[in-house]
Amino acid sequence: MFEGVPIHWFLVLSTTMFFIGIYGFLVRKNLITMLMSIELILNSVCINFLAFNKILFPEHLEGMFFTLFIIAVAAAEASVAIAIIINIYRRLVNIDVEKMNEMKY
Amino acid sequence: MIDFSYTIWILLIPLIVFVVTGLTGNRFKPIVTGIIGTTGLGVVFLLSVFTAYKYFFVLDKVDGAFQRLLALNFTWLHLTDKLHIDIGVLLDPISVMMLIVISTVSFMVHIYSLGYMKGEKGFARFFSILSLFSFSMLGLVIATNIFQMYIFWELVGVSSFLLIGFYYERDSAVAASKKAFIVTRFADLGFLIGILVLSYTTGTFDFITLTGPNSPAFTSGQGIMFLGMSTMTWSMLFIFMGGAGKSAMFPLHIWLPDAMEGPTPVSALIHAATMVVAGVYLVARMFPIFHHQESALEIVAWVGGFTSLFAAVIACTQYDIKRVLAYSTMSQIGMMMLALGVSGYGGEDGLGYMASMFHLFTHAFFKALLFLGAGAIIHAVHSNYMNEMGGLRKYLPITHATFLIACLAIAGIPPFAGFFSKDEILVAVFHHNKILFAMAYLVAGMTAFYMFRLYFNVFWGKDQHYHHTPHEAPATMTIPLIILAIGSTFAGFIPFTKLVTSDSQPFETNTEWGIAIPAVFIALVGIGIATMLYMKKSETSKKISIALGGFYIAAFNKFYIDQVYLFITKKILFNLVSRPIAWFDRHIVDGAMNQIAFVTNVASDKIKGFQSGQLQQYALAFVSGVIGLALLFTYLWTN
Amino acid sequence: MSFLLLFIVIPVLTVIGIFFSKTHMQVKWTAVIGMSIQLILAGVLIYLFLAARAAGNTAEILFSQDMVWYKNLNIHFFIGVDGVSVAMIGLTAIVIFAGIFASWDVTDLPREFFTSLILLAAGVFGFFISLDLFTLFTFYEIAVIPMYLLIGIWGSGPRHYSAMKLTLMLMGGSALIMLGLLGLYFNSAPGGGALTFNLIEISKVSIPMPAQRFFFPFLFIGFGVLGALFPFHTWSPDGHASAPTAVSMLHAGVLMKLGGYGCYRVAVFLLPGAAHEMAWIFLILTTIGVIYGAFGAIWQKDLKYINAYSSVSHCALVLFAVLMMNETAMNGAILQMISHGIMTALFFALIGMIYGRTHTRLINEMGGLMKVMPFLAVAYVIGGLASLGLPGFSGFVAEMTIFVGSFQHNDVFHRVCTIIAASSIVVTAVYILRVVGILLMGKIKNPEFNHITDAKWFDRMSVVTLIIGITAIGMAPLWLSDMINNGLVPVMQRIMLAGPILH
Amino acid sequence: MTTNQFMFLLFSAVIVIFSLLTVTSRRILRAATFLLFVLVSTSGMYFLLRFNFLAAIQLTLYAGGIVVLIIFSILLTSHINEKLSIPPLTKRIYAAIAALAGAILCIVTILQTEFVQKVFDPTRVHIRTIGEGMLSTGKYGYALPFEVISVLLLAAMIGSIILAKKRKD
Repeated sequence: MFEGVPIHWFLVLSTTMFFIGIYGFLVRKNLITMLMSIELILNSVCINFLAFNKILFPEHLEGMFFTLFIIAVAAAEASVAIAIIINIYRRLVNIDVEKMNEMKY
Repeated sequence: MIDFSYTIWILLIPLIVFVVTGLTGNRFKPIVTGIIGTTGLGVVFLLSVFTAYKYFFVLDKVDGAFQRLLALNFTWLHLTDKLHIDIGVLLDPISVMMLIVISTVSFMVHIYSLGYMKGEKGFARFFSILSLFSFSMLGLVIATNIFQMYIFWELVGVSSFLLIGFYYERDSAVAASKKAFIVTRFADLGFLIGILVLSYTTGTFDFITLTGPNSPAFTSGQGIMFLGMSTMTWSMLFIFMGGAGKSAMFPLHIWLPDAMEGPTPVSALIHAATMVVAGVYLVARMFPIFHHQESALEIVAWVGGFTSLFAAVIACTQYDIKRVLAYSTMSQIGMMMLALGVSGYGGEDGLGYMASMFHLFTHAFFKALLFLGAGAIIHAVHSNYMNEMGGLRKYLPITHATFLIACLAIAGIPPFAGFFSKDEILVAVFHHNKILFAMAYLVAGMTAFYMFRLYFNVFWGKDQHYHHTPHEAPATMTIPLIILAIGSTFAGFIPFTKLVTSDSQPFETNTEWGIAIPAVFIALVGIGIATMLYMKKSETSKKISIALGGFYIAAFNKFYIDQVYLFITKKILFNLVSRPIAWFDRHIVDGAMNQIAFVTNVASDKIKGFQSGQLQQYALAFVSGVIGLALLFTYLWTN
Repeated sequence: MSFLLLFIVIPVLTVIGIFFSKTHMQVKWTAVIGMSIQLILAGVLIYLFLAARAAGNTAEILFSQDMVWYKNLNIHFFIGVDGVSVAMIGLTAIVIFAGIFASWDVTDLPREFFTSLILLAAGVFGFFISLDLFTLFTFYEIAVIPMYLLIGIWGSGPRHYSAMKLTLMLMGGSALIMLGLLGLYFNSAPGGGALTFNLIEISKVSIPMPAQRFFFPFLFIGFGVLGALFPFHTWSPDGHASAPTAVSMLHAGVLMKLGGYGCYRVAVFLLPGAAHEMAWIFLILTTIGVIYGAFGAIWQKDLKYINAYSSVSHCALVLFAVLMMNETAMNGAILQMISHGIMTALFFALIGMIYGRTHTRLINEMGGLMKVMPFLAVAYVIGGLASLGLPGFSGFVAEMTIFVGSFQHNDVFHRVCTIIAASSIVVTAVYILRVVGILLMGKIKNPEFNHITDAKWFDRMSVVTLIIGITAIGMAPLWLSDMINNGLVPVMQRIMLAGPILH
Repeated sequence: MTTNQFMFLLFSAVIVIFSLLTVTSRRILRAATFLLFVLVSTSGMYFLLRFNFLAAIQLTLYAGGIVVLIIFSILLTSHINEKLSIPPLTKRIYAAIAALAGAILCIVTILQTEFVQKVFDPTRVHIRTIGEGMLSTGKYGYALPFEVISVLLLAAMIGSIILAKKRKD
């Protein structure tokens, strides 16, 4: 318990954020906005990890390190994703995810 | 004990000739093939005569009866513990007699063919198949067991098929050969079933066991099986079906007239003298068993009698000389069957059996002679139709003389061969059944009538307009005619009762003049009517045929039996069985398979829409799946 | 090392040789040399087998070799032969030898063609020598798969459709077989102990009846699909019609025999109890098949279809005889497989050669071929006569053995089936003669056919090999029949133990 | 209401509201800006939890780095005045149902669960501890992931350069 804020609050918040991200990922057509939704999802997970770490297992720093790595991976992912998006834009002159269905049957 | 094992060469020589000539084919000059074939058959002829001499006159009798001995026997195929197919040589009076008949006629036909077939394209092929036929026919008569007989029976059928279809470019010949093979094949199915039943019941194929005095066929399978007849009766009937097919008995006779499409020597050899009597020979071979199954034997008699009359009626109306002869053959074979059917077993009771064999023997000579004579006529005028002939006696003196002898022989005028054998048959039938006797008596008269109708139409009357003057055939053709004419004249004096009898015991008979004289009388009546109607071309015959009306037309059209068969095969078997099956296969069975494939295809077509390439749809499915699983494992499926 | 391994090694070496060959001729000659060695080996095997038997070696399986393949599941590479397998190996060697010559004029991708063909043969050889169910199934698949390529690439007509249909149906059969084999495996030690795929071992245990009843239909239908069991035969007409000559030969001649052999060796031999119980169902199907195939053939116009339906009829007779389950009928079944194998290979070879010359397979468009190609025509007539069961050719021996064997059953049902099946010989005669009459006899319908040439040396090679096979068996069947019987005796003893006594 | 509670609620309100705006805004540049607010509030959360170092990293890396990267790419690929089209209704409904269902499921589960909460440790994590943790190979040491991440970053760098490079052809 941390001064009146139980862990449930954090978890509910992160869940809400997570599913907002999911919603965004499902409805947005623009690849960059989808990328942004993914950032939301990642952040919600980070909050989760940190809250667990601080409130349930304060002896070690596992949650923190994981968050750290997540941020690193997110950075890598964002840079690669944007490189891909730009590449796609060069080829198709738009970045609408619905137009990218080369992989269908 | 005399060693008869050399008799296997009677079989092997024609086989070797067949293989050699068949493989070398056209590499030799045709005539070389012909000479090889003829020489081979000549040797076979000599061997047969030698065997007959040794068998009948040198070999000791046992208890006054001729022995039945296995000259050679080896196993060809094991079937079950008890049943095995052997190939070997069985010598007994009828097989030795048949050896003589076949080798003589075959040899004569070979010589004749050297002249008749000269210049034909398939000369080598012809002689090659002729050797195959001789091999098969000889193998058939010396068979030691019923399965060997069946084997050679089939081979005989196929050589007949090949020879009928010799002029393979002629559609009618092809059709006739097909018909002959399929009809006899159908009959052979009966034969096969008969063999299966017989062999299962008795546990053997072997003739000596089957027809010996302690035959298992007399004891087993006597219980009622089906339609009030015993197993053994049924098996005999099935076997008789095979015989009836080969011997052109009604209603399996339809192939024989058409078989005349083959070259004339073939008709003489196969479709007059040898192969078609195989059925008679078969019944004679199995006679002790038939004798134990009276109802089967009765059927044999009636089928024989009816065919005989039926064919004689048709023969009176035909114009194609070979067809007349073909129906005449049917009629005579019917007589032989009839004689077997009315015969008893042993001693004088076996008169019918003896008469049948006797008639078979004499018939071979005069019928072969008739066919070969017809061949000489056709050779001279290039036509088969008697209304395109006339006055030929001036041009073909030898043919004319020999033909006349044959006609007299078949009509049963003494002292020619036919008189003696036919008389015995009539006696045997008279003592058995009066209705059958009346039929046989009528047939005797009709035989004389139609033969002389043929004779007068061809050799007397006015000359027709021939393309070129008819001339006598070459010596290769006339010599066989003369030899056979001698046979037809004197064969009747052979004492058959001493040689070939049902139980191999010689017995004595006297000519029953009470039957012989009326028989000769009715033959003379027949000849008389023919003389009146046909010696000079007159309109009377036409008037009579018109007066007979529908009956004449029906007889002229062979009582429409062919049409019935055509209906059954073409309409029913082809259109109502085969065609629906082909349709069923393509559309139902195969259709079902295709439908399965089609359904799979359609289903996959529908399902593949799920893989749309739309990332967000995948994601939606993924999320829903995760939620679903989470729901499942956290709330619904918790234990 | 067992002598038998050579039967697999030689085809593999041949394939390697073909891989390194440069020209068409080299490819063909490599194939010919490889398959000639195979044919000689088959001859040597028959000789060695008969010699061993004559020397009093009464072991059930000769030349056996057992190697562990995968220990955890007790899978072995177990090979060996008895009289039946030796006969089947002889058949395969003859047909593949003739097949190589029959495909002499394949010009598209010959290397790949011969590779697939010989792989197929290797699979078949392996199938006949293996005695471990797993090995058996492996070789079965090796034999079936190249078929798709062979038909799909080198076929004619609607070849993709046919290849797909054939492969899918056979794979369906394979799936059933695999289920059946697994069923056998898991029931192979009912009293506890190690499970095994060993065919001989399994035959010695008695599998519980419920399991037998359950798995018998899988195995019988599975192998039956390949053996053209009645409602599952439809791959055969299309497949054969589209396949190139040598493939039709091998397929109808040998591959379909895998079905019959499997039914005998696996289904009936290992599950005799269920076989006795359920035989009647399949007997009805096969009896229908015999007649149905024959009647179906009458109405066809394409030579290959005619022969395919005739194969359906003849192969149904094989299964028919297997189901009769007595020594004579079984012997007949094996003889019929061999006889039909050679005969139908001959037919397909001839059809291929005729098609290569006339460019049509519709009998109505041909006629009078006897005149322009006497060799092929005579060979066709010989094949036809053999097919309709003329004495002197192998078909007669086989059919008669089957009919006599089937007739040893004393009840009405079996008798009626036998008589119906026997009547097929008449129908067979009808369609054979119809083809011979239309195709070879009569007048030449198309003037272009006047310039057709007769068989070339390689055609003759192929045809003569097969005709020698047919006549050799037909003239002197005793040694073959006795050799087969020799293999059948122990098999039949076990089958008899499981069922009602039949004599 | 304690300060902590207040701060928490404030940050959560910002996070939720701007998250929603991020995923619904039709102007893409605005969406990016809203994302920036969300990220900044998240770092506030980190501060609240006494992870100062992380919060700093969040601010510099996320807010400073990634968002800028995103904005650049937006400027490269879209017109400044372009409005995104409204997604089809069915799509929105399905997505909303999935998201709501998931959210409800999770939240219900969370609320039903009793956590064993420890006494709050208000000390900040010392940078030294973090450094030691990163380089330690013992238990609770993260040398290996650290190395892996460094390689990953290098790979991502090279990869994105190669991907984004203009092809010559």
